[in-house]
Amino acid sequence: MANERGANLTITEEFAEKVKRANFMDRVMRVAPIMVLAVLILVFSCVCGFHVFLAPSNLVAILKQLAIPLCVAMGLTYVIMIGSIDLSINGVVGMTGSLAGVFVANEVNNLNLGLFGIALAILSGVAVGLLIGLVHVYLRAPSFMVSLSFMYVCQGIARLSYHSRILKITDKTMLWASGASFLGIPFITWMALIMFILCLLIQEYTAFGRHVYAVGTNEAIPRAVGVNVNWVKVRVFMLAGLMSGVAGVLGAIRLGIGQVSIGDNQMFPAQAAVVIGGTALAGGKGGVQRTLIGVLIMTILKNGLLMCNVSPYITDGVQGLIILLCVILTCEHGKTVISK
Amino acid sequence: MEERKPLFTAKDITKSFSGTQALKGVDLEVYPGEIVGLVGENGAGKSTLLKIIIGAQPQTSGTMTMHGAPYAPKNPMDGNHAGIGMVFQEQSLIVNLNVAQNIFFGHEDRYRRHGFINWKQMNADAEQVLANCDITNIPVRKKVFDLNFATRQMVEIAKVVNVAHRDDGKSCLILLDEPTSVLNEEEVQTLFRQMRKLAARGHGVVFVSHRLDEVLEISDRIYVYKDGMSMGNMETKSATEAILYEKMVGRNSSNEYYQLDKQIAPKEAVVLEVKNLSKFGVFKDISFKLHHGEILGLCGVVGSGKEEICSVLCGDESPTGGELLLDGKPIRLSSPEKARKAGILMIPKERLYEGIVGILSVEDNIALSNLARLKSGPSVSPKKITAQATQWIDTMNIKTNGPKALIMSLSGGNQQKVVFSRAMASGCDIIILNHPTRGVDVGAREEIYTLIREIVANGKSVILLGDTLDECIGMSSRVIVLQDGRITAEFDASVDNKPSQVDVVSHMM
Amino acid sequence: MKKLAALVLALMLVLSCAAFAEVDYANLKEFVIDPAEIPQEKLDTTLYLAVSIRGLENPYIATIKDGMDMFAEYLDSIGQKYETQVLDSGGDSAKEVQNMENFAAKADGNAIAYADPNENTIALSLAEAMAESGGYVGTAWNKEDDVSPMDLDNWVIHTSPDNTVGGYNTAKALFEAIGGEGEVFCIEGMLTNAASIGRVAGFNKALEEYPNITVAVDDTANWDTTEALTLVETNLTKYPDVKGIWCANDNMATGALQALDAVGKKGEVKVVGFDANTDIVQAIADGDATATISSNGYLQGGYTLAICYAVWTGLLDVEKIPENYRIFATPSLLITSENVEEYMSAAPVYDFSHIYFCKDDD
Amino acid sequence: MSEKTAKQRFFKREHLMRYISLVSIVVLATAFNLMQPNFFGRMNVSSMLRDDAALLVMAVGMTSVLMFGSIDLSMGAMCSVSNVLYVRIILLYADKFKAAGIEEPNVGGVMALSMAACLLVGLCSGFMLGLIHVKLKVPSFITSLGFMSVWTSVAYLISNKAESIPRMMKGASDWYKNSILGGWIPVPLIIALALAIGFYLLQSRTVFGRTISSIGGNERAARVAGMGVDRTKIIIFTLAGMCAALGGVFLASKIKSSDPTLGDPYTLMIVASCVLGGTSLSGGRGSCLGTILGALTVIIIKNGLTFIGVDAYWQDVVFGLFVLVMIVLSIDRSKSTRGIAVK
Repeated sequence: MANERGANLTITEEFAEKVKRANFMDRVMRVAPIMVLAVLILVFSCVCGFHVFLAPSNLVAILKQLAIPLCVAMGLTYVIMIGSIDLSINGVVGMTGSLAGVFVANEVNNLNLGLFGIALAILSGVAVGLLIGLVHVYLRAPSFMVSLSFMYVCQGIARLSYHSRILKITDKTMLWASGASFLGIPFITWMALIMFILCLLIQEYTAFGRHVYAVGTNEAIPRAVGVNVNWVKVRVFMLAGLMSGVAGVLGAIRLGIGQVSIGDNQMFPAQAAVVIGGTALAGGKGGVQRTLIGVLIMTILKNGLLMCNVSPYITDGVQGLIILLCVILTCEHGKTVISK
Repeated sequence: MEERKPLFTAKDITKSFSGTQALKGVDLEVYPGEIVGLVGENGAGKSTLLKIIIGAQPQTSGTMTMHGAPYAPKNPMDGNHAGIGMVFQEQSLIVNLNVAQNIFFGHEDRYRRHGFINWKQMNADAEQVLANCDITNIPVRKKVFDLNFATRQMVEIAKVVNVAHRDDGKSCLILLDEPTSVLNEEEVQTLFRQMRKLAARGHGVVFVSHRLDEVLEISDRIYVYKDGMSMGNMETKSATEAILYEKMVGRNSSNEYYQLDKQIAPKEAVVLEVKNLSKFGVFKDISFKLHHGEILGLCGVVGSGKEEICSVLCGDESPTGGELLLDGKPIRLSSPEKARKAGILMIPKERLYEGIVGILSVEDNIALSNLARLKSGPSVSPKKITAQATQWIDTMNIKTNGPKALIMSLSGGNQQKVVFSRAMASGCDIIILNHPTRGVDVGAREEIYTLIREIVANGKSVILLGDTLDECIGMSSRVIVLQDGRITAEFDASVDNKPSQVDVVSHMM
Repeated sequence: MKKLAALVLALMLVLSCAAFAEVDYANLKEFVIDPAEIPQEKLDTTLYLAVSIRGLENPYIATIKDGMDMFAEYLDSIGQKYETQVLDSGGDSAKEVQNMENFAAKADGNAIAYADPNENTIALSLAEAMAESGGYVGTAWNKEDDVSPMDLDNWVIHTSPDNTVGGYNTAKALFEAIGGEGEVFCIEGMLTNAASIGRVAGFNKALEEYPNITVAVDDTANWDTTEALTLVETNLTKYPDVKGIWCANDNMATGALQALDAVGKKGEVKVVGFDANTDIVQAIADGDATATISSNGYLQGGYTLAICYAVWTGLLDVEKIPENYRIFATPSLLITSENVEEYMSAAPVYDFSHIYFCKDDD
Repeated sequence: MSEKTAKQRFFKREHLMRYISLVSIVVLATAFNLMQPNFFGRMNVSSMLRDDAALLVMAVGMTSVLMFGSIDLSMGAMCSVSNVLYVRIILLYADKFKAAGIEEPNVGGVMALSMAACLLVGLCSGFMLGLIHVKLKVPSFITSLGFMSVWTSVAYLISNKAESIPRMMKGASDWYKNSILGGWIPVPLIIALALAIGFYLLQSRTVFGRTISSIGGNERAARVAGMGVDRTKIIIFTLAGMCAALGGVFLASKIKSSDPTLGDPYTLMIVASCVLGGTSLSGGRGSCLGTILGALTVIIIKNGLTFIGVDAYWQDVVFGLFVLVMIVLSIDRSKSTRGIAVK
């Protein structure tokens, strides 16, 4: 086929043609997630009925279910954009959620640090991110292995932190936050949206955000202009820790208790959301705005399947297939590519 | 002509990489408002020189000046501060950022207000930067991804002009390393207009290209390099392609060097026939025959498609069209393993990257391609592996502490001999030699030539991609010349009928 | 005659004396540990006590550990040497079995344990692990139907509160609270977990008595708070008129309450749970929840160990204990707004010498 | 030559890991025994070795995968699938036998059949994983991460509950308790050891095995030298899948039942065993004999902590940190300096 078409082209023209095709595919991939989202909404609306699926109350429910995955996925987006990966999410979210419970007013201890406690819990997430980043960058251990180990460590810390006394939160602010809403949108969703805007600002309006793209594209380029590539990477992991920390606190607000299970099953949906949004695992491509679409797709998928009474086990499998499919579609397939 | 002060000078620059000398004392002078062309074969040292000038690599010896002051960059940033910018061979734009962001990449702090970047200001400045270079019609908010290659090249130039821009208004030096390789005719012209504008503003431009016609068209002065040495420079108006070819290639080496006395005439029998082989966007309609006992040389500049043809022949990549006939029978080589079993093996170019397995011993490296024949019963026999290695170490005169020594403890030449031993032991009849003497010192080089002669004497056939043109012509019995993915010429290179390098080069560029 | 009377009297005395020393295995309910009868060597041997559980983060399960600690105080009072340990499996069956094996190996026969098998299926494995070392174990809640303590001398008892009755009681309390009509959600635990099945069976039994109640949603949240929260949240939008939510345990009730709270329906939609977690008990007192069941982890943990202790010391011969004293139900208590104050104020105090106090007679 | 010294350091590091394992085993076992005298008791030893067998079977498969620089994070989930499937098939036959009124069925036959089915599933899983990884060039960790999610789901779909091997089929689990040498050495360990030695011979004595270490040392060079790189990788992934499946069968026999989440915690333990055994995560070096040591170390740490009564929550922290330190120690930093960035 290539032969017929290229019969009277010179090599330079063929090359240009090749690039053009690649660009076209890339454009298609950029709009694909939005199409998928539209199709999903349409399908679920038809299956469950428009008045049910698109009812304001269900939209609010979707918004609420969106909050935590959005936070987690945004942090992960940055990590994936530099070509690394973070498998510690379940642990970090569980840990910060538990610590949030420990630090604020609760039925078990008398720390009652209030907002300061919340900040402290989030900071613990940042600290873990920092550690992961340092070990990964300076000791040159693969990020997936480092973060996997940290997942265990964090889960352990989470359980240790409340040590068999489940923490029913009595902090006024947090209790208020769990029920509060503004303009019909729940508080935790507002928080997630604020974090989204923050991430978007960091991505679009800071040097750091620009450097993240560059590090993911080709480390040599930023290095040549004097960007501290290692530090960019460490900061990315810290940001991921921060977002996991916020997600943990939001989880504690949502549940009204601090416990490690806040973090359970957070990683895969986030992973799927990021790749389905179009952030390439190879790095350098994507952004939190795309992840927002990805998270919407995953949340609506889950919500819709739940509404149709589909087993949650199938949802998990679907997530895995989505990750596989997206990765296969976006990977470089040349023969000389070495993938480990 | 009035006395001008050079913008930049380099004196007696040398550079050696672990044993081999890439630059053997070259000079370069660039005057303000001048476009200097650098020409030379692959490996002549052009790119190395540019990298030393920008500061990406340190020179082994020699001095440089910029604006008359001594100049010794430790990294590309020092180069930028001194007013030198370079467009690298591989584009260094980040495609997911827009034009303005790319121009100011790494210098964003200037635009920071309250922690966030003032894009408005940056965009305005970017427009200014483009205007300063007389580049118009590039929207600074557009992502580089959406631009064509020529426009990207413009952005790249604007970027380097900006980073090299000095506040004192002194002119800068812009280095362009093969900027035209991905551009079409029209785009090249746009680029040239741009270069002339830069020169008109008093900047110095150094331009490297494989296309002589381009160099002749755009340059004011041309330097010719060969084997890491400067073969002198001339005003473009006094230069012609023929003169340049002459300078680039120098004299053919002596017959003894390439052991022409051992060159044998190939037999009639065709062992491999390539018919209309194509790979979309890389090479096209390649047809040739490889005869029994023949050394077939493939010549061409980087990007001519010769390496990719080798990759296809050894099964590493698949073609998009055409067919291969091995001993008259069509064959599909889907992997290097299949190729090896069919009797085709490649000795790769990058020895460390694709030639040897660094963590293994000499004997294991020799046995990589024929393990299946070193068995006793079902299991691999370590004894046979050692015996085979001992034999080859002896035959090839490999300097090592013994077959069990780590391959990494050997010198480059000896490592290459190990790779040769592997190819010989593999029992393959067609051996593709991809730059077999790269990174090998002179003594070992001679031994390798002997080896190549022995290989064909034993009834095998060789496809050779020479490290230099001289080598390719000297060793081969037939030479095929490639340009832009197509065969442009074929020369008989029997002992008494070697083509001159000028003839060959004129079909390459 | 007088002689005969004396003889009869003497005989009766002997018989009754014998009866005193002998244990009446038919009526173990009355059995009391007499510390004086425990051989001194047993008292001086270090006895290893353990509760094998799936995770202390569950408040109900934490009370089982407290039950062990209470029993340990009793052992202090009679001068028994001991060490306690919590075997936490984190919901991992393989780990629970392995934990039990390690514990049994450590104690080398001088071990008694309460085990709440993570799944029905591993009850036998847990018992066998203990049997290999010669220690004694009592299981609670989960076991397969085709295995029983009668198979193994070291598997002393298997107890379980009656889930069906409990489920029935909470369901009834819920249906009464919503006036006997309307839509309800039924949130089950792990679909095939015996406790969940029993409780749901009770729910369905109660449902038959209330024809005007319709079940809008019947789904599992796997005992998990977050899953229950999402489930209720989603379904609230589909069924805005729901009147009540029946949950198979309190963890899920916590999630349901949280979902209701977020839409301002807490207290309006009635919620019942199971297990008497502290937060749900508090919610009952506050009027936000309707009912829960206390399975009494203190009693389960403490008395299971007490019975095993009696066997280990030799006071009871396990082979002679009749089946109804080896597999039996433990009492549970329905907590509603009526008795919640009393439940919260009264800290449980138990006399562990009456080892079969924990057997529910109904 | 700096490169030479770097390589020598790497070799030392490989041995270092084995020494660490060996020393850990001796020191930890002695310490645990001092704290709780029955540590070397027959029951504890055989119990730990039984535990070790299941881990070792899976770690042996992973060793080869790590040796060419890839990783299979789906092994734990595959283990769950096989675990559930094994018990499911046995239950299926138990019902049939019950219906037919057979009191003492041919347990061996059923066992062989269900084990074969499990191995077949493992084979397919590993093959698919290898195929996607090799042919589509998707990094193995992300491919296997996707598979992990899918297999977890599949395990639930086969049976969303824990099931136990029925009494009439006891033979299908009793073999696991058998032991030799006076009850000290359990039969499953012998099988696992045989497998480990088999893999060791495969790795060191066959063309196939030499290809593995060549790929790990320099995949590009192995490919250009005409070695069957793709085929070898796919076969190894397939074998690893089968090992995971066998691990699932072992675990089913060990606890006499299935559980859809049983394999989850094993993934990290498997990697830890390999790394402790001297297998480098960056590929090229390693051996199944080392993995035997590594697996034993992991088992002694995990069981020993329970044995001496350390809080379960500390166990997670201690184990996670331990693995982290081991991985950091085992990374071959000299290799990654050249061009390829650590992702």
